[in-house]
Amino acid sequence: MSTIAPRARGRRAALALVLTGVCLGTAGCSQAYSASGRLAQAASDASAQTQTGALTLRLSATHRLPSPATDTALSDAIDKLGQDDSSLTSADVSGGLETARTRILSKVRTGEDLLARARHLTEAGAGQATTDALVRQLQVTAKQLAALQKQLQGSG
Amino acid sequence: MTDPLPQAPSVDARVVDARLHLLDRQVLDVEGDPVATVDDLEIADLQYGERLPDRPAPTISALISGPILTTRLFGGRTPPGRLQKIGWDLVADLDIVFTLEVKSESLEVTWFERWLASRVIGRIPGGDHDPE
Amino acid sequence: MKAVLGLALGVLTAIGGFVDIGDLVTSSVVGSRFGLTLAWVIIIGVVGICLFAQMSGRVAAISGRATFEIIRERLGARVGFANLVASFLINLMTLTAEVGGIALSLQLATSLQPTLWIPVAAIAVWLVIWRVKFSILENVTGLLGLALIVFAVAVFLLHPDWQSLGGQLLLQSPSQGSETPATYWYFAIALFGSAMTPYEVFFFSSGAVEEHWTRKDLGQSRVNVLVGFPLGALLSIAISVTAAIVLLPHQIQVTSLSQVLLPVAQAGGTIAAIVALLGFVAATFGAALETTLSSGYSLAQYFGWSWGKFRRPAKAARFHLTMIICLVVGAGVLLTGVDPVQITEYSVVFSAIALPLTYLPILIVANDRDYMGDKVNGRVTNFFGLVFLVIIVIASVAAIPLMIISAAGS
Amino acid sequence: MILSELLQLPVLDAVGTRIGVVTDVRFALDHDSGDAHMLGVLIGRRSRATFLGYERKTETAPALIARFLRWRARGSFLVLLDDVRSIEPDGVRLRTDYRRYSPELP
Repeated sequence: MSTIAPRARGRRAALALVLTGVCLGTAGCSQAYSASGRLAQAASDASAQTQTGALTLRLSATHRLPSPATDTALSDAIDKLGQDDSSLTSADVSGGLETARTRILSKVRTGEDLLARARHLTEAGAGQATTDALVRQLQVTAKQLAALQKQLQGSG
Repeated sequence: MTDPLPQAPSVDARVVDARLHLLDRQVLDVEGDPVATVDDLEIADLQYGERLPDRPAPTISALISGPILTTRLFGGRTPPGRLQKIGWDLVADLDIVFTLEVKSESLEVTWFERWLASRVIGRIPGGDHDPE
Repeated sequence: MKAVLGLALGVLTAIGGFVDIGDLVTSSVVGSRFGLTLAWVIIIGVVGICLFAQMSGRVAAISGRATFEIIRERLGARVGFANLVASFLINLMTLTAEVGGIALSLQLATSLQPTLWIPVAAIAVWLVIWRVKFSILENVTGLLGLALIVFAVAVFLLHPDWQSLGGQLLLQSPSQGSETPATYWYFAIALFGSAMTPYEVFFFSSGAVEEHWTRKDLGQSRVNVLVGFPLGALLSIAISVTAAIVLLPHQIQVTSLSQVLLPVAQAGGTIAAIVALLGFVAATFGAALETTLSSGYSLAQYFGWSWGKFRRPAKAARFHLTMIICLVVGAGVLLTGVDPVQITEYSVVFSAIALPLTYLPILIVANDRDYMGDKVNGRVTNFFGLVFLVIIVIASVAAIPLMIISAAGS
Repeated sequence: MILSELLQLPVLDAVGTRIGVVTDVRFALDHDSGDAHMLGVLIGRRSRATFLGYERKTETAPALIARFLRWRARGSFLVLLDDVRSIEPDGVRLRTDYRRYSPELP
């Protein structure tokens, strides 16, 4: 037994329907759900993870971050890059975006390699020069990813 | 605005509205331990059919708790045999909670609590000790 | 010393409720993406939670009724039940996230996989609830949680550009801002929801009953609220600021707990990082205790069961069984490999949806002379209570649409 | 009979016109015996409007909520038990000359 009168129930259902419609409509137009939006998202996320790696490595080299935390931060970044990698690989994109996808993916993979090296370095304890070089490479990759993201947003 | 309605004839007693003051209120036992929530009330001398003016007014005969709550939430009827009642005569005091004049353990509504306490929770080490 | 320890309930509620895993991450995410342009939400949120926590504490002290009893008494069995289902699920999500948060914090401290820590964390939470007295629980976690003050210290050690930070407070967005309005408002609601999470009032009011507060303790209740929650807000803002100073310029959008730690390490080195880690563990552990207890409190109070840590477990059997089941479910969910950080991000938004049904009954009962005698709300409290109710309703209505439009803030 | 069977029943006047639903049942608690005698039924236009009881108490704060809820519960009234002719599973019937009283609690 419900105390809601049928008419009120009908009105509620209609309202819910309209609301859902509005939400889906705006979502459809929203960049967050478009193919280029998703690519841009992956690029910006990968850029952030690569920067995180650079920062972590720098802090670790100057003995500011305890080694378990360094290890965790690097492996978190590697995991997240791995997620970007697989989402990019499986992304269903049409012709124009295919090149963008390939370029982002290649940078993501560069980032993954660099982070894996970073993790190795922190475990083995490398010299200042090697670390600095790696930090710079990570930063360069991050900037390239950020630039790719900007391009996508500009075009999309 | 219509004319304000007249006040009802006053009675020499405390006046309460069942839904506002009694339903969904906490019931405590004589020691202040929670027993149940008032999920419904049983009213004696109130039947379907004509009401003869000279019959005595119906009275609340029991607080009902337990399975009846499902009926209130989702509708349907609870079979009379499954009503878990606490007799109105056990109520010692009523303010914003009901206080009973008996211990929680003596009531049917707490059977599951007692069963759990003796069979499960009481058997886990430390379950029967005060926290330290 | 007694006066200091008397603050413990407020401090624990605030450390565990205001600065839990959800807030550690959300504050940091927001700082790293929006700078300080959303700090005003934290400030509004803290005023709101102070107002309603104070009311619920006063109701508990005067009438002995904890929040969920009131919710049922005022909203009735049905609407109360709808609120129970919503609150309970949100609470379970948050509990899961907090246990995961303990595991993530311990991973940062040891680099051992979180999957190893999850059962340890869940069992430790249960043991504390099972055996440890309420007052010890609140004092220890509250005091250890104060370690998070290191974030406030870090802000100064980082020598920020105060002028630019001040400008961000006045909504001048930092240069890297490429965020859409929908995302901005989505995070505003997430921050608001995380500041006003319902379990904080469930816990605070039930804690007041656990500690047998009476009319005499009203002053203490007020001080507890006015010290505890603003402290929580301060820490939350400090976390945001550190992220805004260190992470925002690199465009590092926070997605994991390890990133929250980096600014502190940059500011204060290893020692600061270790202190912060201690704070992470204490805050998530405190929040795990709070949410676990709240799951028991809300269910027991709705159904009228015997509850409370001041009773031996066998005298509150259903209450304890509920908490055990919740911990088992939470740990089980975590072991499937879900990311606790993601759970918190959803749970704070869902909390925003459930807010009105929790705070309306508190406001109404705080005005009811049957419950409160002469200690009913004053005009000023009622005015602000109403203002916040309006804000709460708006946030609650806007939460889901914004979540969809902004793709959950991505 | 149990209370929830009575609550929300439609209320009809002597000629069968629907005048509202039972929103609550009023009892008098005897000071000495503690017995709760039924006094009458509260009748309103909607069943859900009155659970907070603002129209029955003198509570007026917070003013906006009180005013809104009173407005929602407008037109509710009390009918004494003696004016109830019969209670049927499908509704409560009142006597021809039933009187409406203010729902306010004494």
